[in-house]
Amino acid sequence: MADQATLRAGMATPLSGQSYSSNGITISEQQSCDKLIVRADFSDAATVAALSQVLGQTPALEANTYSMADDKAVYWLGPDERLVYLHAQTAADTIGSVQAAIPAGKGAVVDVSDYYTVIQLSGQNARDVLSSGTPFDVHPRVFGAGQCAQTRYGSATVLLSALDDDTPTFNVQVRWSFAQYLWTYLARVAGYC
Amino acid sequence: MSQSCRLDSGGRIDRSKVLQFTFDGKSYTGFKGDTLASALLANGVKLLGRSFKYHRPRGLIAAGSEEPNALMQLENGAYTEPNTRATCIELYDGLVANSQNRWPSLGFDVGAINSSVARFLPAGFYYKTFMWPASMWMTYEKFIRKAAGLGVSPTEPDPDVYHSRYATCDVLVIGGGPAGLAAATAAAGSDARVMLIDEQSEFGGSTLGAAAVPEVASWVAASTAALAANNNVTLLPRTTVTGYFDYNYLTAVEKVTDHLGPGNGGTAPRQRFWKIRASRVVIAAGSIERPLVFADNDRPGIMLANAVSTYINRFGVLPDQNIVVFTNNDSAYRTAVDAARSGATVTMVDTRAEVSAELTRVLQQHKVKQFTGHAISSVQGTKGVKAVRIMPLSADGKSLQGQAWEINCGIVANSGGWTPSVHMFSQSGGKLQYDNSIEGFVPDPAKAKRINPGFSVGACNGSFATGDCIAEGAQAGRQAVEACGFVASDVAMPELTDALNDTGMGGIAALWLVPTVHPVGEGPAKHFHDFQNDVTAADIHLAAREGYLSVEHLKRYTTTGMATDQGKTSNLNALAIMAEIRGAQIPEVGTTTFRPPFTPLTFGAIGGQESKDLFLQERHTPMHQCHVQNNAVFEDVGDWKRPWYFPHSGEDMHAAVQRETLSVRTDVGMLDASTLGKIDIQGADAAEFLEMIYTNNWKKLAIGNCRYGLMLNEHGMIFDDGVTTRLGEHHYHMTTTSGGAARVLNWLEEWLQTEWPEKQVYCTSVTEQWAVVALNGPKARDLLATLSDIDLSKEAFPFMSMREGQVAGIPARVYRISFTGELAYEINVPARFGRQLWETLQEAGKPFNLCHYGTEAMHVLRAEKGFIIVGQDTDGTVTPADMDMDWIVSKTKPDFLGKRSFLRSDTARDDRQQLVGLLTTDPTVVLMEGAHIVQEIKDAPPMTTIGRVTSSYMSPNLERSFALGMLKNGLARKGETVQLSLMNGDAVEALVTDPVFIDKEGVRVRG
Amino acid sequence: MKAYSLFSLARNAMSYHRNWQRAWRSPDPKKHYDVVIIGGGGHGLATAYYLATQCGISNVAVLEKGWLGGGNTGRNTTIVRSNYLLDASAGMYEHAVKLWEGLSQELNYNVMFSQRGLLHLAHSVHDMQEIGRRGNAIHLNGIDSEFLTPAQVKEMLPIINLDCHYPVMGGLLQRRGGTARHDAVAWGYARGADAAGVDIIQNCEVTGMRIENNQVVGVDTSRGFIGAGKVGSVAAGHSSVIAEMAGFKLPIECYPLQALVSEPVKPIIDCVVMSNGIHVYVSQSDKGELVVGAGSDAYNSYSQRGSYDFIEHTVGPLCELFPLFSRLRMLRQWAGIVDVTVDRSPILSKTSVKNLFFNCGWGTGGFKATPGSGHAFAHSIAAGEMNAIAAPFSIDRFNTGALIDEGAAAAVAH
Amino acid sequence: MFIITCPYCGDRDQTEFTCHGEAHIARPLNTESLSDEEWGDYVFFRQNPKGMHRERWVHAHGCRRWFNALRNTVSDEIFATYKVGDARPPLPENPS
Ligand SMILES: Cc1cc2nc3c(=O)[nH]c(=O)nc-3n(C[C@H](O)[C@H](O)[C@H](O)COP(=O)(O)OP(=O)(O)OC[C@H]3O[C@@H](n4cnc5c(N)ncnc54)[C@H](O)[C@@H]3O)c2cc1C
Ligand SMILES: NC(=O)c1ccc[n+]([C@@H]2O[C@H](COP(=O)([O-])OP(=O)(O)OC[C@H]3O[C@@H](n4cnc5c(N)ncnc54)[C@H](O)[C@@H]3O)[C@@H](O)[C@H]2O)c1
Ligand SMILES: Cc1cc2nc3c(=O)[nH]c(=O)nc-3n(C[C@H](O)[C@H](O)[C@H](O)COP(=O)(O)O)c2cc1C
Ligand SMILES: [Zn+2]
Repeated sequence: MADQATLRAGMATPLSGQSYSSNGITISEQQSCDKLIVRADFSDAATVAALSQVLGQTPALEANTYSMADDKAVYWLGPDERLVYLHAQTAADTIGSVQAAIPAGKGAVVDVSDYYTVIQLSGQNARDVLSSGTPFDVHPRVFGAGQCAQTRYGSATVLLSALDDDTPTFNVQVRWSFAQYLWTYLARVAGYC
Repeated sequence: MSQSCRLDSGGRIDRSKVLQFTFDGKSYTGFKGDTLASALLANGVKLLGRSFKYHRPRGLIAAGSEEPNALMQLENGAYTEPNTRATCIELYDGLVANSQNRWPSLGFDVGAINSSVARFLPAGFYYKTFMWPASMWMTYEKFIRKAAGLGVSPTEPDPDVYHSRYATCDVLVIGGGPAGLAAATAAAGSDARVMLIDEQSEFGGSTLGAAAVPEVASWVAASTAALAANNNVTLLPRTTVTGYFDYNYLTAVEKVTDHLGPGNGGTAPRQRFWKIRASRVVIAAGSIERPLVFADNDRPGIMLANAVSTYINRFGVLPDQNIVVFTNNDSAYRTAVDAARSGATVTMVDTRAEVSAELTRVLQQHKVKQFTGHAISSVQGTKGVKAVRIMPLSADGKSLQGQAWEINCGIVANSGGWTPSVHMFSQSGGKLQYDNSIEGFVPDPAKAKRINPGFSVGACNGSFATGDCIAEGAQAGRQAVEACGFVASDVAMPELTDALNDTGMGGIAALWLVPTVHPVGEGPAKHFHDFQNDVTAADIHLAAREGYLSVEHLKRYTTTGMATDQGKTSNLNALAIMAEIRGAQIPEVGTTTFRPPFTPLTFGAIGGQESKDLFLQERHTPMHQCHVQNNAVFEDVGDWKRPWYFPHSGEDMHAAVQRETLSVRTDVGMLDASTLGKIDIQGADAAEFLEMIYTNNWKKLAIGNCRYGLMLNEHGMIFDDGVTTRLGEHHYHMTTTSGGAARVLNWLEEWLQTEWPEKQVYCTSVTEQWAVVALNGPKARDLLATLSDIDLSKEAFPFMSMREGQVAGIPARVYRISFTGELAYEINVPARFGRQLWETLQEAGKPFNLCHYGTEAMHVLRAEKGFIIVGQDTDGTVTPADMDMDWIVSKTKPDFLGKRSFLRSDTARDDRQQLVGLLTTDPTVVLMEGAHIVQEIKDAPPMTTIGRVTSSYMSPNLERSFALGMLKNGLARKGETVQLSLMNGDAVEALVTDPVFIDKEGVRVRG
Repeated sequence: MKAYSLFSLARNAMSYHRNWQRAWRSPDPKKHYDVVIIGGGGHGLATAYYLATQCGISNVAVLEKGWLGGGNTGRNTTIVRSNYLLDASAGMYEHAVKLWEGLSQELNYNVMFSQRGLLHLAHSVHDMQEIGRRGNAIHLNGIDSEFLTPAQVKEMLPIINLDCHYPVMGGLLQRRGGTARHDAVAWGYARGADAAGVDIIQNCEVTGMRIENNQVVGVDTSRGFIGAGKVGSVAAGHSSVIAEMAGFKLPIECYPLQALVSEPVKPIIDCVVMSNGIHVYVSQSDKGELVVGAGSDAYNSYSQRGSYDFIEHTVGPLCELFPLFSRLRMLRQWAGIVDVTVDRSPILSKTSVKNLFFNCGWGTGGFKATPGSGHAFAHSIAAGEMNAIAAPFSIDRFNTGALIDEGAAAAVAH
Repeated sequence: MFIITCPYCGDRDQTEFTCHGEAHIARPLNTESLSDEEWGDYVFFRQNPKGMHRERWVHAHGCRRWFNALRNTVSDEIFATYKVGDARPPLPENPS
């Protein structure tokens, strides 16, 4: 049986950490982190309090925003849906405590660590390349650091998030199976913008 | 110096940059800043093409994108492009252009014979002929087709690339003339994001072609520079707004490298297609001069007055020394002055009897001879104008009488007035109103579509004086940003003194059809209004006579306005002539519908980068690279690339599939099943929810166990199937077909969110979370045992259950389910380990003769067991009963989706088509999928069909062919022999059997 | 009616085309007609034509709210074929194609029915199964049908890219399929009907339905009340509106369906190409433009505009399949209002109101049926009972479940 | 190309959404006791109005929530979007 080291060595991401750089933009696949989908009644103060406790932050309550504290980020996906990035822990270690924060039967916690990968766009042309492929308006006035949006990029469904306004930096989260498509698209468009 | 018509000075061309080009094989030179049209004109080339139907010689009419005649076949080979307007092609060095629609040459064109028999080819003549004998139509049609069309399509794939992109702005300004520049400048004085778009290579609009007014020229230059320096402003020259769609969504095409010539753009795209969402749109699209409709007004050299001015002022080209200006309004007087100043001998022919003394004085000052109350009665010259005859016009404008004069000239600069470019406003859904003072339609702001807020300003709004254009533009720019919530700052606009500020068109006296001495259509001459489609005033009369009175009928019967220029210069003339015939007002006749695109739009640009490798959103599983290394041939399933089969060297598809199929039943095989849809379902009401969604019972399913389910739509028809496993008290893992994953999730959410929002159920797609390897075959357990810590004994891990543990050291969920009827395990691991799992199994499997198998072998294997594939054996018209799957339909549940539909008389029929097995009498015959079973074989069709083959294969396990099919009343017909009639006329006999061919008792799968 | 012929053309040319007759009159509506047809599209005009010429009922009016042929008849991609899967559809569409084959002569109006062949492409195993099934079904219904290999496809269409992202795996050809000149169909039927005594009344919108004792007695229109013994509604995209006037609903929803044409070029493709897998429908007209069908938007609309992204989704695949089209240009795009039933088959039916008949639901594909539909509907109205060809298309099928599910079964449009 | 106001995410491009037809068609509870006419009416028959239409949309590329919209099918103007279960907004006074 494989030991943990071999196991880790055999781990893969859809883009195997590819990166691209030119023309005022760097595009790179981010190191993967574990992720959880949390479904719960976020209008319920008790639930929010309990989740805040576990997540170390009040999970983003406003649409199109994310919250971030320590090693976790929480993205608003829908009125009763959040996505949690675990930058340090594993989903397996965390899932139980998150579940416990939600009244039994009235929500869900799902490990989606491998469901997505994250591609980062950074550099002075990043915003232009980003706006090229999505009808969503990414102008800093409407899409500054701390904001996120689920939308389309090319034909892919993506979660965009704005990280930094000074050096425009964005994360584009995409499903594993579409990652190669999106990568090719971004790199192509970066050459055209 | 060959540019015989080039003036010694003036114009916006760079005389230091000489460019070579060829037209119809002959070499010429021009300057940077020229268009192909201006360069040809500078060289004295006036004959540029042949018309569509009559092959009449044609030359330039306009200087802008409204040009109907000067259509060129640009470049050769893969770069060739038909029907390009010479007026819109910026000259580049080495440009190659050829004329179109002529044979053998432009000068001598056999097709011109049509012109001499034109009398027999009136509008709609083909509706009246070519009907006898009926069998000859296809032959006639071949000739008609060859004669039609203009340029030729390339015959090689397009070597260029394109970019299509989105953009958002607060204020989009269409048109960079004085109105648009003023609007953009006023808007840019705030924090708003402004886009200014113009199809020309420079901003300035009509002023670029007008005699220089220093105040205007310097303002244009300064404001353009200021806009270019403003970070909030996007300036897009060489960009045409092509479409105006709802909610202020506009499309535009930008020539990025097009104007540099083929292959000169480096890696940059040839064109960029913009999809823009704007809060407010300012339309400042200007206006288009329209010709007068007079006898033989299509001769090369007869041009729009303003175009002649533009060639003089912008390009330094005086097209001829002798120029007649022919007008019914004031604006053409500027052309007379421009031409006279450039040294031409100019004669003014004005249809109006009364003209302001000031205009007459200006003409006298420039030594221009003036005829008022006169009109051109005929034109001499075929391939170019040589002279015109003019005659006095009667007071009512309906006839010519009196003394005729002949005037030698090479150019007739004519103006029938100006038509505001209302294309964009109309495309946005706005309604027009007729303005009698300018004789044209203008936007009715009260009838703009609310969802497309914006402003029309300047000439496209009927305001023709530059000062008015600037004022209107500036005001709209301010209003637009304010409407977006910004504070507009005051931006200074130039003050134009009266002398500088042209007074607009002034004093138009409409004369829609200039008479000749003959009644319309009866003289030797033709009065064209639509040049490109060769439609004449006589055609309008004919259409009216035959009852094609509505403008829409007029358009379609005569094809007026349907050519590549979409009637930019002709539409108003056509409907005004129709109005006269009908004795109606022009607005009563109405306009035809303005539709995108404004000018023809390259298909490649629309597609943008989303072609070739980006055409499809290809989906890959985590093991994709393994399959590539293993030589897989892929099959497209939805967007997924799935291994179809894995040929060994020398194997064809058949051999590979037979080997794979056999090896699964004898040893063990592995399949990448990652594409199966997977949905995590949690919540207190999950079980109850599944009861409604599936036909069978779910409440009693034990934790850790799996169950197969069928989903129906409300019509009672099967639309997906899959295995769902209970993971916990309120927790299920559902699988769906690969192609149906998104549809099923949507279906679940639809019911949950819209019908049963009170239910506590949460669905999350986890398709990509899991990489799945299906291990199938008698040796599956033995192989898996070498890698897993799970107790695989059949007691500890029975069929239709799930266990968690490790496989190859990887945390896994192993489902003991089977789509082949063999002992099987579906190993699910987090996607990051998919490749590792695959490779480990591949190594560990060697002693077990493990093979890779693809979707084709999977299909054979499942069919041997009589397992259906939704979408192949079913088609959306099939109930569970039709599939002999009554066992899966609960008789005890009060309700589930689709249940009620079973009671309908047709669904309840027992002689519906039902699933059966089919064994051909000859075991080597593999029936074609889709072959039909007939009631009775006849010599020839028609034959009554009673069923069909849905799945058909050669089976190495059965050592014969076999098939699944649907047969009317099939369940009752097992054991009967039926006949299939093939397309080639052969009849094949087959035995109707049970659809399960292997291991009917299910021993292997439970083993 | 003065016949059109080569001689009449020559004769009229000599008199400067002064003496051509009106193709149809423009009468004022009478107070009462035996039959009132609502809708002056191809189907309505054909119905009136056959009523007058074959059923002995010439006291007929066709009421058209706008201009003849201005509905879907005037905005479709003109594909004609009869290679439908199901027997009922084959019966209807083949009936139509047989009528098409003599229509120019019958109407003495050249409708340019051009049997240049219609080729369906298959791009996947699933497509191959679909054409396999349909090809066999069509063949056994006695309708011409041939399978082509990719090489044969290439021979018919030298400019096709067989190895594009949607590889061409095969084709199904109906040689008798093709196109016709859409406007001419409306005009030819109008002229023929008019000559047989039918009143064609344009700019006359039906605004209400008069029903007494559950029997229709006439219609209110923008030109006043018009009495009718029987009423046939053939209003395509507006059928639900008419049904509402009569007090019932239809199993129909209306969507925008778009089409576009390129600039004209010299002949480059000869047959009609349809690819359901990627939604490409293209042919080249006799004038030289490529006529391209796009998909229908999935929201109800009467706006005769569609969403822009549908153009993108049509043009992309078009260029993928025919890469050299990439340098050609789109000249015009437009939309129609298509009336779509759940099973993608039309409705020709009696209704719960006596003497009120509906012919609708042709959705994205009824142009090809024009003669057959008009013929079957006319005979059915005259008889008061649906004839054998029309009978399966009864509105009752949505209650009995006897759908004619071309949509689910074949997923083939147009 | 509509801009649709998702009641949860705000204004978004039409291509993020899909439309699912007429809203407020409640699924009958007593399906077995319905006549074929009543059942067929529920499954197949629709208002399809020329004018104001209440219809269902789903924010497919966004929050995946279903909601209702009030739209004029002639002008395509959307007058309101509202959550499932919310009271129906009134018809506009000036619908076109
Ligand atoms: C873009 C597009 C492409 C298509 N492509 C094809 C194709 O390739 N092949 C094919 O076979 N089919 C095709 N179709 C479908 C085909 O066009 C239609 O099915 C067919 O033309 C319908 O004809 P019709 O006579 O029933 O309807 P229409 O031509 O729409 O006629 C109905 C008439 O009723 C009138 N009307 C409506 N309400 C009233 C009222 N209240 N009072 C009076 N009159 C009224 C309308 O103004 C209209 O003129 C296509 C459709 C579209 C939109
Ligand atoms: N005196 C007259 O009779 C008369 C008549 C007409 C115009 N004019 C003069 O013309 C000027 C009118 O100013 P204006 O600003 O209203 O118009 P303009 O003609 O100066 O500018 C309009 C600009 O819009 C561009 N355009 C049009 N449609 C476009 C599209 N779809 N996409 C991209 N670009 C597009 C044109 O290329 C042009 O550059 C004034 O100077 C006026 O005096 C005078
Ligand atoms: C088969 C066919 C061919 C067409 N060819 C042309 C054409 O060559 N030029 C053109 O301008 N429009 C063409 N059209 C489109 C019509 O101009 C018009 O857009 C269409 O009939 C819809 O009407 P509307 O745009 O007035 O609403 C064609 C339409 C059809 C159905
Ligand atoms: Zn949303």
